[in-house]
Amino acid sequence: MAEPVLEIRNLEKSFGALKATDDVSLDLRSGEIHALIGPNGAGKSTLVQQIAGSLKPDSGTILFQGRDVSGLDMAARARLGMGRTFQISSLAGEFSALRNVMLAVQASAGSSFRFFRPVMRDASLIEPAREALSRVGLSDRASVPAAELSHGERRQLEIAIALAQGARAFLLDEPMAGMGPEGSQALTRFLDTLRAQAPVLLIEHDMDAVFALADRISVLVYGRIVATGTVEEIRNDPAVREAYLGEGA
Amino acid sequence: MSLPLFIEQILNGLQFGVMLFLMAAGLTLIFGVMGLINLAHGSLFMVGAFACAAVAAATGSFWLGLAASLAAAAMAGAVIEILVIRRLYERDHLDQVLATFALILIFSEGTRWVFGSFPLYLDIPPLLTGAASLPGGGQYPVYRLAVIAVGIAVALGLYVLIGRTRLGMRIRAGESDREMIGALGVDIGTLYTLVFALGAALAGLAGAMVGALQSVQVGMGEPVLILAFVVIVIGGIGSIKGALLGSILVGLTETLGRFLLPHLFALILPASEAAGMGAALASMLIYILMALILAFRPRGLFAAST
Amino acid sequence: MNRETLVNALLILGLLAAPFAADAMGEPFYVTLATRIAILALAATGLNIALGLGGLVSFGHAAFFGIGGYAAGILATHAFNAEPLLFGLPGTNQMVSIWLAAVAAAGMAALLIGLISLRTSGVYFIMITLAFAQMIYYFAISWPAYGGEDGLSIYVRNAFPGTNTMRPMSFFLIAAGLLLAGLAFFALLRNSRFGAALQAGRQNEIRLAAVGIAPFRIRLVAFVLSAMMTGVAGALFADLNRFVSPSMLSWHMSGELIVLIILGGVGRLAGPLAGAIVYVLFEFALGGVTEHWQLFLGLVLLCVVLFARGGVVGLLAGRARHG
Amino acid sequence: MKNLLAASILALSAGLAGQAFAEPVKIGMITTLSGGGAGLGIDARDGFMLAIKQSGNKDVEVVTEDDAQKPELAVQIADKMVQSDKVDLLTGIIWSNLAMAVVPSVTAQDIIYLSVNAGPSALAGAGCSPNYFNVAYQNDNFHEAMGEAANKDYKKTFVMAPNYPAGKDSLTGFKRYYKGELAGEVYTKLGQTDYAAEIAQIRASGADSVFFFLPGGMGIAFTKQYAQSGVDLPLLGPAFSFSQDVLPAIGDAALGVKNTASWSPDLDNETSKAFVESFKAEYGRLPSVYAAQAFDTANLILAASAKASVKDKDAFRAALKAADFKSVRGKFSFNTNNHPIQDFYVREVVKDGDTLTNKIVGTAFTDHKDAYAADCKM
Repeated sequence: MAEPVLEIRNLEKSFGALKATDDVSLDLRSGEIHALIGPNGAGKSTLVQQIAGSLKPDSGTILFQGRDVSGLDMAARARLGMGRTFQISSLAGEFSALRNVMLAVQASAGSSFRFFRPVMRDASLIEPAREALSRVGLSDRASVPAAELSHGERRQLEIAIALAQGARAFLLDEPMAGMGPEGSQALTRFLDTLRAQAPVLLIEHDMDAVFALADRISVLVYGRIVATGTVEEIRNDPAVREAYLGEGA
Repeated sequence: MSLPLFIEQILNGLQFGVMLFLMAAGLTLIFGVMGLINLAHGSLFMVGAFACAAVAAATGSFWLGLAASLAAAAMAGAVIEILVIRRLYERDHLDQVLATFALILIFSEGTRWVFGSFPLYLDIPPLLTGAASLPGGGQYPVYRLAVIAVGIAVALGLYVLIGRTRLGMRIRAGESDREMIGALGVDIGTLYTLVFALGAALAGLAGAMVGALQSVQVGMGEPVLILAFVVIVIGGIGSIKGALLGSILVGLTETLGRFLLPHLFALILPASEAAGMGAALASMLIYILMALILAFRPRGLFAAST
Repeated sequence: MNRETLVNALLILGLLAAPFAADAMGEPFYVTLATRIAILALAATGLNIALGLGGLVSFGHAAFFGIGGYAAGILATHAFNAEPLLFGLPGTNQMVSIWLAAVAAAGMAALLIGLISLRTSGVYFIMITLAFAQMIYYFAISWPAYGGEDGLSIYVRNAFPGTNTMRPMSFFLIAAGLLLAGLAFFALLRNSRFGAALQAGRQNEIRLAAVGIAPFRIRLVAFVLSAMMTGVAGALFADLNRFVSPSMLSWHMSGELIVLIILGGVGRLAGPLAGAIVYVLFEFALGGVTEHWQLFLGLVLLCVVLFARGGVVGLLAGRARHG
Repeated sequence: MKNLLAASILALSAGLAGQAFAEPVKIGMITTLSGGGAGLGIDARDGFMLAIKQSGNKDVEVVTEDDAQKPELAVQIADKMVQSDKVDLLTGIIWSNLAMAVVPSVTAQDIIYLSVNAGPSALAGAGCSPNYFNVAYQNDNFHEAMGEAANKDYKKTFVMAPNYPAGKDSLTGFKRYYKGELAGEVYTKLGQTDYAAEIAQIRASGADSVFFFLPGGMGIAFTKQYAQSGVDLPLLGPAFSFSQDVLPAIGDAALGVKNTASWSPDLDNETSKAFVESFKAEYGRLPSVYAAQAFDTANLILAASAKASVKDKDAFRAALKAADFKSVRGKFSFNTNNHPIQDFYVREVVKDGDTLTNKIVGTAFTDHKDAYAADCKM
């Protein structure tokens, strides 16, 4: 089997007496969508923050493309190719959708320490940004400030940014949250195509989407991974049914 | 260096720190509950001192003056909260800095318009004059001991108020979650006015007590204000415990630095130069302390949980 | 041409035209006043890089203003007394060399201050920059070599090739030229890649880091550039007054620089210029009328913050637009 | 009594009022009228304007502006007064740092400046100018006088001043004439308001007296705290901390303190007595030494204007230098560096009815000159 793109080993994180991440190990292999599910308060967001580098784990290692990135900050991990979207959209609100994406292009291709050339006349930034916007279907909203986009559009914009970064792995934190059924279905179809470009670690509440997309699923309960397996295995895992789906006993 | 001198200097640092605490407690409370950075806190200190001096001069009683200082500062605080400050809670810190900077100008020039440009007279009450003997043979002014006692009393009072009363419960709720106390049916506007007036009254009290030691004049609040900010930043903004610890730390550092540094320099330099160099470094010392603490703990020693 | 461009052009033309009119009417003092406006506008434009674009509310920019001023004062004094400065290097009375020294000194100071201060944010950043400025202020007061509290006089205004700087008009043109250069730099910076990253960091720090740009480094460079421009303004200010003193380093000065920006419009190209025009004229007009002018200044500031957000430029040109 | 004095003032000034000047005189007064130091500036302005008013001369115009104790603002106002108001003379600055900002550049533009208070050493020595006349004192003078006076009673003095140039000049001045031993030498922070730490050091030092220079609010704070501390060594200082503007704020804590000055409200000469009475009548308070110096400055200008045209700079400078006016300080003449040669007195703070004031108890120097005149090449 190919070397995993992202590998997490024995991650631990406590807030006081609360163990938010309890000896978590999981991996993400190229070409797959690996879904991470779990009830509210299971520690999913805490785990994503540690992987992305915005929260420091107490112990454990994170390997990305075979390299230990535990000591790197968020920006450095992003430069290596971690493309992340947020549970609550996080955008530069005054900038247009296009400029938000251009920022990602600028970060992945070349230096930000250029002081004179106007970005709005820089085709090497604008062209790739427009392409990313068109892939998520936001071309006609390119010049609208991010703060004025609808909820769903902002989620699409986040994905466009991750695309423009040239991500080697996507960390998508509840991309369906707050979307209507139509939007969810469209996004599901889009994510299905995304795994060809780079593997996806998908944190999601929408079970229809998860079961439709995921190659593998890991279940997180009280900071622990209680099961990992294919959709079928997880559906039939008694531990999952008991702890998570609330059945049995 | 004798032991009594050293004890006296420690007491001096403590007294200075306690005075800073009265200022810093109000500042940090206002920041913690309302998220507001109030540069005009020094003006409320000045209001307290002027009210005390004016009433003491008119009635001949320091104690009436002290009561007046609390009332005047609390009232001034409530008035500016209602007229100006409450429009700033939702604004960013930049607007808050600027608006309260404007308030300083208004308070200072307004006070000068009313009271004139000459410093006012305010002396300590006869009950607290004189010096008390310290163990070890030193002497220490009774009034300064009284200031330390008042400071400790206020610290205890705040502890009880915030930890044990309904008002305190609401204040704590306001710190952690503004919407929640709205949901509890507390009138949030009144609560904010009350907290602001409380902070103002503490500043006024400090002003009155210090006014009796120093001179009551326009602009007296500004040096204290900056020190109080240093204190709450060191302690962690929003934390009363941090304000107390920061106050004592700054008070002791300032006092002992002023006293010890020239002696240290005297080991390597001639006396006159050593005195100058020591004084120069001492005046920068608390800012150096602050930079060091923030370099290692960017949110202060007892940062509130956000 | 959109409305903001028009407002900017009018403000700049107004500043350039007024002194010529005053000079023609035999009122050289108004030339001096316009020079003061240009210099303060330059200092505030420097701060506008950090504050307006980067959202870094530095309450200690007086430190860089004063360091620039002292660079001018110290170099001029050494040139005047023909004493070597350091390692046998001579002083100088050439403005261009002095500006370079001011840029270097302010930049170095900003690098050191920024390395520590930028680890904090929000109120902590406001307060730690204030504390560093106070540290330098007290140092300047107690350091006897260059006058301490008394300050340092520059007996003859420093020289600029091909002109007599003691003529108010010549000196105004030098100051105005630097202001225009400063504004041009600000405009280019704002639209550049660096400016995009800096502004994105103000709007959403997490987003900036998530695309792979470390906010700290962007901000540090912005802070240093900002200090450098304010430092040059400080050197000019020293030459305007032929004098430099610790009051250039005081926290009131830091406050005034912020006031200029808010009065004019935060992050707007001509905001600092508009703010400086309003502030200096206000101070000048009211100072002659009442000795309580600071009271009225306070009231005006309060009204601007509470009711006229966006400042003068915001009032004239409407809300800011980003491409 | 009051009427009699008022009449004699009229008689005194009648001589000047009668003479029209060869040219009208326009005087620019830059002084501190707002902020913490405003008391001194207001006293100086009031003293100055009193003399102008008493002269009744219509040819004198005074424009006054507030410098808010900011050097930059003072420079701006000076530029405006020279370039826009076209004043003939400038005066009024209280603080040395503001004087250092304004004086060198205006005197270089051939404008005459007369100092009502500040006398930095740089302007008395190598930096002196024929266009600069100091009618007050050189900064070291009061301190020198105290050093000399202290020799009589004390052997071991503790000395203290703020850590800034005027503070260092102060202790230098004191030590220049003091022959005893120093029990300690301390520099405090400028603007410091709590002196507990220093008082503790004084207590422990074994001194027999304390000399301090702490102008404005710093002096008020120190004196009050000292009185409460239980240390009872005699206090010595220059007049600045015990002048009429701050005495009410210090209160009885100041009683008995010795201080040195070139003038005191009880100075025994007709001009001074008339000045004190008329100042009280006009403003309802006792004049301070700043008011007295400014009053003298105005009278010097009036006297010189009567002799020479202000447009004829050489003649006017000569007329000023002659110092042919009735000074509230009695004897008054200029040294080669245009700084005063005058007497210095030791005063003691006393209570006159309900009012705290100063009383002369001795003379420290007669015809004293400053130490920098030799460096002045003029």
